[in-house]
Amino acid sequence: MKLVIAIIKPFKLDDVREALGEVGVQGITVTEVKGYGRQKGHTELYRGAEYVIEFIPKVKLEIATNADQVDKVIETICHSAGTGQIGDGKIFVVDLEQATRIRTGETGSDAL
Amino acid sequence: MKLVIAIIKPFKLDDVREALGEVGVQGITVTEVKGYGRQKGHTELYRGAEYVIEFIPKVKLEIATNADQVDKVIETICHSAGTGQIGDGKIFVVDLEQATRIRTGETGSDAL
Amino acid sequence: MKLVIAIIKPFKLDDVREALGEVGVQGITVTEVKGYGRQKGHTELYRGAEYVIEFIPKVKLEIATNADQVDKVIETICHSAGTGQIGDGKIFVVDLEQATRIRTGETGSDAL
Amino acid sequence: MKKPITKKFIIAISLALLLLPLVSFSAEPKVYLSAGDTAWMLTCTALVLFMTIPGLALFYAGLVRSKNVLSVLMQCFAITCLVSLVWFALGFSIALGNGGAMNSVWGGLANAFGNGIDFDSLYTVDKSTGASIPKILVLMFQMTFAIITPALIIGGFAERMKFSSMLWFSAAWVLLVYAPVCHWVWGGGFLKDTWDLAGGTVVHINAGVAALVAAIMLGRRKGFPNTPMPPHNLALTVAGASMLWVGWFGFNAGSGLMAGNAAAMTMLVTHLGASTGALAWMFMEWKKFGKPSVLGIVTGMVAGLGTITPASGHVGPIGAIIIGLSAGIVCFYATQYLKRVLKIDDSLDVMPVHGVGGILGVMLVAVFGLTLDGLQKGVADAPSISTQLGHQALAVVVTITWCALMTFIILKVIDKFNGLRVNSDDENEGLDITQHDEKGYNF
Amino acid sequence: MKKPITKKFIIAISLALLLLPLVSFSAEPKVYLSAGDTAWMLTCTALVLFMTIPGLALFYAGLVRSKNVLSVLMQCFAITCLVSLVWFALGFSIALGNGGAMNSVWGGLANAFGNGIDFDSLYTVDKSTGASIPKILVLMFQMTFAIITPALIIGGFAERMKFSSMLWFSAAWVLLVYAPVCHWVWGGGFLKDTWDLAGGTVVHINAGVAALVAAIMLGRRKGFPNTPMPPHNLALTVAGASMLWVGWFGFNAGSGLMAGNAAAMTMLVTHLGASTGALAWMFMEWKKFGKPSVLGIVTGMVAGLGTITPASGHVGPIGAIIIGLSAGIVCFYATQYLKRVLKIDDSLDVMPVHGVGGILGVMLVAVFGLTLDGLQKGVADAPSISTQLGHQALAVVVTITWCALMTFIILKVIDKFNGLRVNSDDENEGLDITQHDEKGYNF
Amino acid sequence: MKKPITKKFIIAISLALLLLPLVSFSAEPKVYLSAGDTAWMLTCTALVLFMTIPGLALFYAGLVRSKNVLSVLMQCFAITCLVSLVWFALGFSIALGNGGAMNSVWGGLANAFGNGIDFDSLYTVDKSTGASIPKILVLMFQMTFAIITPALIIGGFAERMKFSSMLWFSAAWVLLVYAPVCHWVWGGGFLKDTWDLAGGTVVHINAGVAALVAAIMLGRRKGFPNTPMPPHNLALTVAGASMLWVGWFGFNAGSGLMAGNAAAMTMLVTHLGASTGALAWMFMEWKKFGKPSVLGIVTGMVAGLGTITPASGHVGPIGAIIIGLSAGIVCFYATQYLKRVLKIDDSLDVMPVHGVGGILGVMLVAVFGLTLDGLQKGVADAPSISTQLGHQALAVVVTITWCALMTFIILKVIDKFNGLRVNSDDENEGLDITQHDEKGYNF
Ligand SMILES: Nc1ncnc2c1ncn2[C@@H]1O[C@H](COP(=O)(O)OP(=O)(O)O)[C@@H](O)[C@H]1O
Ligand SMILES: Nc1ncnc2c1ncn2[C@@H]1O[C@H](COP(=O)(O)OP(=O)(O)O)[C@@H](O)[C@H]1O
Ligand SMILES: Nc1ncnc2c1ncn2[C@@H]1O[C@H](COP(=O)(O)OP(=O)(O)O)[C@@H](O)[C@H]1O
Repeated sequence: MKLVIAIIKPFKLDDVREALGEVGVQGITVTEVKGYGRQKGHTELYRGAEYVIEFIPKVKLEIATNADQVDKVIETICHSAGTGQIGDGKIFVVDLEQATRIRTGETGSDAL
Repeated sequence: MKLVIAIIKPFKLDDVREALGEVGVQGITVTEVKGYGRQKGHTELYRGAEYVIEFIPKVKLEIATNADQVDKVIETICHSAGTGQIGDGKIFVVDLEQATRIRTGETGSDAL
Repeated sequence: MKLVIAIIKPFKLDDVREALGEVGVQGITVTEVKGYGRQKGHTELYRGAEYVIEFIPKVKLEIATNADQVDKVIETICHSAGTGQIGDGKIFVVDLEQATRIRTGETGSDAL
Repeated sequence: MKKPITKKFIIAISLALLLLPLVSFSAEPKVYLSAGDTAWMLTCTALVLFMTIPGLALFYAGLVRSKNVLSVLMQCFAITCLVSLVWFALGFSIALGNGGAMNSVWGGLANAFGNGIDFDSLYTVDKSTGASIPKILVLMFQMTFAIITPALIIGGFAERMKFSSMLWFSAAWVLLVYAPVCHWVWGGGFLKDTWDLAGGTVVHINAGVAALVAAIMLGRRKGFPNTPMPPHNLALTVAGASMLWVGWFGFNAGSGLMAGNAAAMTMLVTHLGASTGALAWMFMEWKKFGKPSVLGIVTGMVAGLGTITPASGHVGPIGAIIIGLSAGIVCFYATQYLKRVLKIDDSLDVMPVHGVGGILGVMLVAVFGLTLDGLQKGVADAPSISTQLGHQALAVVVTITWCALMTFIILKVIDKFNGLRVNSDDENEGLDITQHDEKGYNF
Repeated sequence: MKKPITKKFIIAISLALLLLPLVSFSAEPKVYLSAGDTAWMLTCTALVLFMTIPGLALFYAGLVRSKNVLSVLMQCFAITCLVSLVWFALGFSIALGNGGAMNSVWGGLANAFGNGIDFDSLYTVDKSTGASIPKILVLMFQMTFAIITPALIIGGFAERMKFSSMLWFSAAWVLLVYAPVCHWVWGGGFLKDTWDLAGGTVVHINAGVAALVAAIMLGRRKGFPNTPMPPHNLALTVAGASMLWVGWFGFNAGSGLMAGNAAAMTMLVTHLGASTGALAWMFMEWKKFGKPSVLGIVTGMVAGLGTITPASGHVGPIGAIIIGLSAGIVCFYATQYLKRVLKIDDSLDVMPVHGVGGILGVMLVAVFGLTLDGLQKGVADAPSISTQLGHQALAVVVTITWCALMTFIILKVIDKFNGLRVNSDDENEGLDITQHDEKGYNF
Repeated sequence: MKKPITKKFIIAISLALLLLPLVSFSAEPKVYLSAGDTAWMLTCTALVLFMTIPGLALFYAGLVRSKNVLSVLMQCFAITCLVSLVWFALGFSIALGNGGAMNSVWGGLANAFGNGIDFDSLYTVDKSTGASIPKILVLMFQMTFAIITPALIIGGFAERMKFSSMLWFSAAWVLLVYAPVCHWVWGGGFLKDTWDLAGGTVVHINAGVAALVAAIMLGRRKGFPNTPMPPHNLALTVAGASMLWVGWFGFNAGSGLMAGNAAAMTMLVTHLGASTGALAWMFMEWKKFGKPSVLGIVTGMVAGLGTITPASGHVGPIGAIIIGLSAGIVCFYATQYLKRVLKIDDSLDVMPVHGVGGILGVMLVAVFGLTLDGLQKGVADAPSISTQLGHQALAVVVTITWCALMTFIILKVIDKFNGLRVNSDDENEGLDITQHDEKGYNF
């Protein structure tokens, strides 16, 4: 199993969730994060005090999935989250050694 | 070392923290997340506009622990976080290659 | 590639970001988290009801980086986030199998 | 020989003198500044300003998404400032000046920039006693009405209009729509037979229709109606709604310009209308959707208030309760209809709540103002219900027509030279950052 | 032969006439509508409504957990609407009507639905001058008192009561507890010798006792007292507390129904009581717990206001300061005791703050109202302290007993047919979602 | 022999009597309590309290970081309580008592603790008619001014001052700075020729200078000016700003102590000053930085209000618009200058907004109060502009000097025995937790 971690633009969340659902992903965990990267943050101005906001609101998805699904998941995210503009985000994959469903105690793929 | 990632129901947080403390876990990092899964979200109604909220508030725990403690940690979480109802959450385990305590520079198990 | 996960004190965020930038880190994802550990939380008092707040506000950084950069990154974080006081936080490293840039589809180091 | 004056004669004169201060002459009574009435009207002016800022500003701000919270607050605030100047400069004169030969159409420009209103000018509020208030105060009090009306409209185009266009629109609309309608109904114009104490036509129908036209012309927000756009902070909304209720006492009970029995009765019927409207909407939701909501109850309250507003000078308490009840039910259905059937994105429901409520109230006052212990002052020459219904219907039709037409024209013109809507990326990002370089919250 | 009238005689009569407008007859003076007093009472009505919404609503809303913020706002709002109708329909008549033979017990139903109150009816507030205000305004002003009292009670059962049961309870309680006690103390009933200007018994003891009974009957919130349940938004609480303070000027200084010296003195002593109560609580915390808290200072303020309320028509400034001081200290200890020793979950501390404060104030007014420059109007036939203490104690005992008993009965009955408490899962999830299908915040 | 009285004589007398109630004697008119004026002043007292809590408290609270939100609310609240007692005890007497031989310097202690003010004491507000209000009410109304002034100052040292030192400072400052300056300008002291209706010197210059001195003495916040310290909740700030605006009607239009033409004109010019100041600042930002901000518009509003405050008793509407315009522009530049050039951390910009605005207004009133339809009451013996400018400049210089000097001394003394600033770790952690053991938000 793999854990796919995707960082995307917040307003793309609904599209991505829907697209993933269509390729069979049944569970996602979502976190609001702030991203620092190539995309420049906006400027905020308060009574003439000028702040460059370096962190941009992003949304992080974590998806535990079977190894053979990873490519499809990545592709789906790329499609549904992309705008072609800087700051669209990243997808990271790490190896997932174990998974357990708390309610039933099931483990492995059954737990996803 | 392993990194145990658990997604649980928010109101179970205190119970889980306490139970983990009893089995010797000394550190936890907690994140508020939103989960999408089998558990159906509630409906919100605003002036007749009906929204099915697909994301449910959850809490994510990250616990770095020695490999030999992992099973006990998983079991403890299952016990203390379970209500037997859908949406109780998941436990994921990934391999942890290194750990460092910032204050002292200690590494490995000593850093946990 | 590695995924470096650092948990630090919130008011150190700007220093760490700047220091990491100086050693060539170009992307960071930041999450607000609550930490439970050796550092004791403060007490809150509301009309005589006394609550010990066990969770302390922390900030979690996730940095995807090439394997050969990991040590420098860890060292930089240790330096810039350290106050020498309890609660300075931890740095965890997990193996990163894949990385993809959503915008371009680039993978591996190119995606970082 | 002079006849000695008898004691009887003296006593008669004395008695007459004794009674003098107590009776009123058939001649005009002496005009005097009534400190009591002035005190109440100063208070009412503060109350009605309080309705827009912070009342309406918070009410609306809570309803939008957090990325647009400041844009709504900013719009309410900027309108307050801009319309104050516009009203002082021209609006008041057009609306409430004496237009001479043209008075049935507009008030002219004789009172522009406060011209002709001296420090000492009085406005007599009670002809029978001569009780008066400063004329400047009438200008100020009415200014707060001119402020809240365009502020209500922003609910129609929330979360997508360019700030600069919103400013142009508000200024032009106050002069070309608000002021004329105000003159026709309240300034002695051709709709002066309308019963409309505090602005069913002038304020609520006007705002509702303008919001509807603007919502259609600007188009729906991106994602409407599929993407959920829940209110981001209902605590603000309830706070704002509560302030609207309190301020509305000044709005309605101040519209008689006196602190007397009429003000008290107006306050009572206003309050009963609000309460009943709120409960009616709440129970409708409970029955139709299974649960009563806080947004529902406050919306019903606004509907109740908007509906009782034109009627609050004529109906009695039982009439007010019936009006409140019908407001809660009718505006509830109107909101469903606009959103679910017509799928028009009048984002904060200005038309179904204020517009429909205003129409309802303007019509019902003719019925309940003449029955059920209405006609509060026991007017001797009361019109028949059907005559009055005719006056009312005319005012409704004229207001809707003029407002729709002029709003359309004003928006078309602004669209030509400035554009109405922010671009799609800015709408995604939110107006706070893109229009104002600020963020609402940094917790 | 008729005696010619002398110049002297004429001058005498003339002088008499001259003085006429200035002196008052021993006979009843002519009753007239005082615009000044009316202006103030219209304002006070707005101020007291402002106390409940948004004042109390925000004050309470900030104190609960964020999953219940809307439930509290909703309860305050729905009570406002519902009680307004209940009061107009029956409450006013029971409380302030003339019950004829039964007047020592209740006011009867003669004034139900505003019956017998005409548009022109006046209520004379100053017998010596005839100054009067509209009778409708008395009904309206008193309505705002009937609204805030059940709204205070919700603090006792916050975060766990079913919304529908809360509605039943509030309506029944206003009719069966509030209205009768109001009649006994203010309506000429058998407690009419009580000194209680603005509601130590009628409002504060009543609310405190009812909240305590409800808290015990519903049981503690899940997790109390082990799980921390910190206020979720103290900014709202401070905003609400501030509005309560401002609105309280209307509550107390309006209770004399006139804009005169008494109103000014009442405002001053009210303000001093609030200030001293707040500081007293703050310094108690500072001494006992090491730090002064914002929740502490605002709670002390409410305690000070609740305590000065019954006394604010009789005491002078120094008495007010002592009362405020004792309020801060006594209510502070009462809160600790209820929470830490008795472990009763009167969730927002209604009994220790309002109930205990009310009792304290009702007793202390007898002392300081007759000493330390109290007895503001220099009443000639002042009672002895002990006599007055007797009247006051009687009112306290009667109010506590009646309120506790009837609250118990009402809740028992509602429990039978509707249940009082939401189920355990719903309590976990929060009342906002489970009772109202809404969420407070979507940042 | 007595001459019989003729009918003519009788009629003459009768006519004289008839006219009596209508003409005023050349002798002093009878003093009477004016319910209307009293009603307005009771309302204004509530309005000005409303300015500080919740108005200013929310305005400031929104501007700081969320870890300090409660500290700001707490400071405003505690100042309200503490200064109320200090004012009642000593401040009022020093400021507005009759200091006899020393009256040009201070008011003495004869009225300390309300001494010499009876329940029935009246203060005549209109010499020509004898209209009066309760003297207690003057004390209460002025108390609210004494409260808001030190509350304004906390903006200078926000996010870093020790709470205990803040309390000491506020109490001492009210007695040693506020009360004397108040006496000099309003209490018949040596600056009594100053035109300053509602406190350009007494309130705004005083607060601005004290904040500046405190900001310099305490030093900058950690990280200033490099670390961004954006406002944490601008919705609170806009809500507070709006309440300030509404409350300011009581502040300015109450300062004439009457509900008459002057109050109405003052309200109008106040409102126009606010509107113009807000728009001016907004357009400055738009031009200089590319976008208009909500914080900008509300800051301009406060600048406009602070600037029109001293002038609002003398200027006409056109003067008010010019004053508002200059306020928006001058205070905008002053803020930039202090922050960007001098890099002084007057954290919430008290000096550039209130201080500079106050100076501007105090000077400009001499110009526009005597031109452009100023001199509202058409005073016959109007001074020349240059004479009046002299009076005004003197008042400005004296206020700045005295305030700077005394603020410095008070802070030095407190620093010696208690320290002024929290330690660095506490500043990092935030004042809410470290000073008050509380957290603002638990969403
Ligand atoms: N090396 C990295 N490690 C962790 N997160 C990263 C890294 N680089 C970028 N990110 C995340 O991805 C987001 C998008 O990256 P950015 O460089 O702005 O644009 P792009 O995705 O187009 O390359 C960032 O805001 C950040 O949250
Ligand atoms: N494949 C997955 N990857 C990541 N998180 C998941 C996945 N499946 C479920 N989750 C998380 O676990 C939570 C509970 O899952 P759900 O399917 O609702 O119930 P259950 O735990 O009973 O199977 C979800 O809300 C989501 O946060
Ligand atoms: N075993 C662990 N797993 C995950 N996070 C941990 C663990 N131990 C500590 N942490 C995180 O690190 C933070 C700091 O740890 P703490 O024990 O307080 O101090 P120190 O870093 O000085 O050892 C904690 O608040 C928590 O967020």
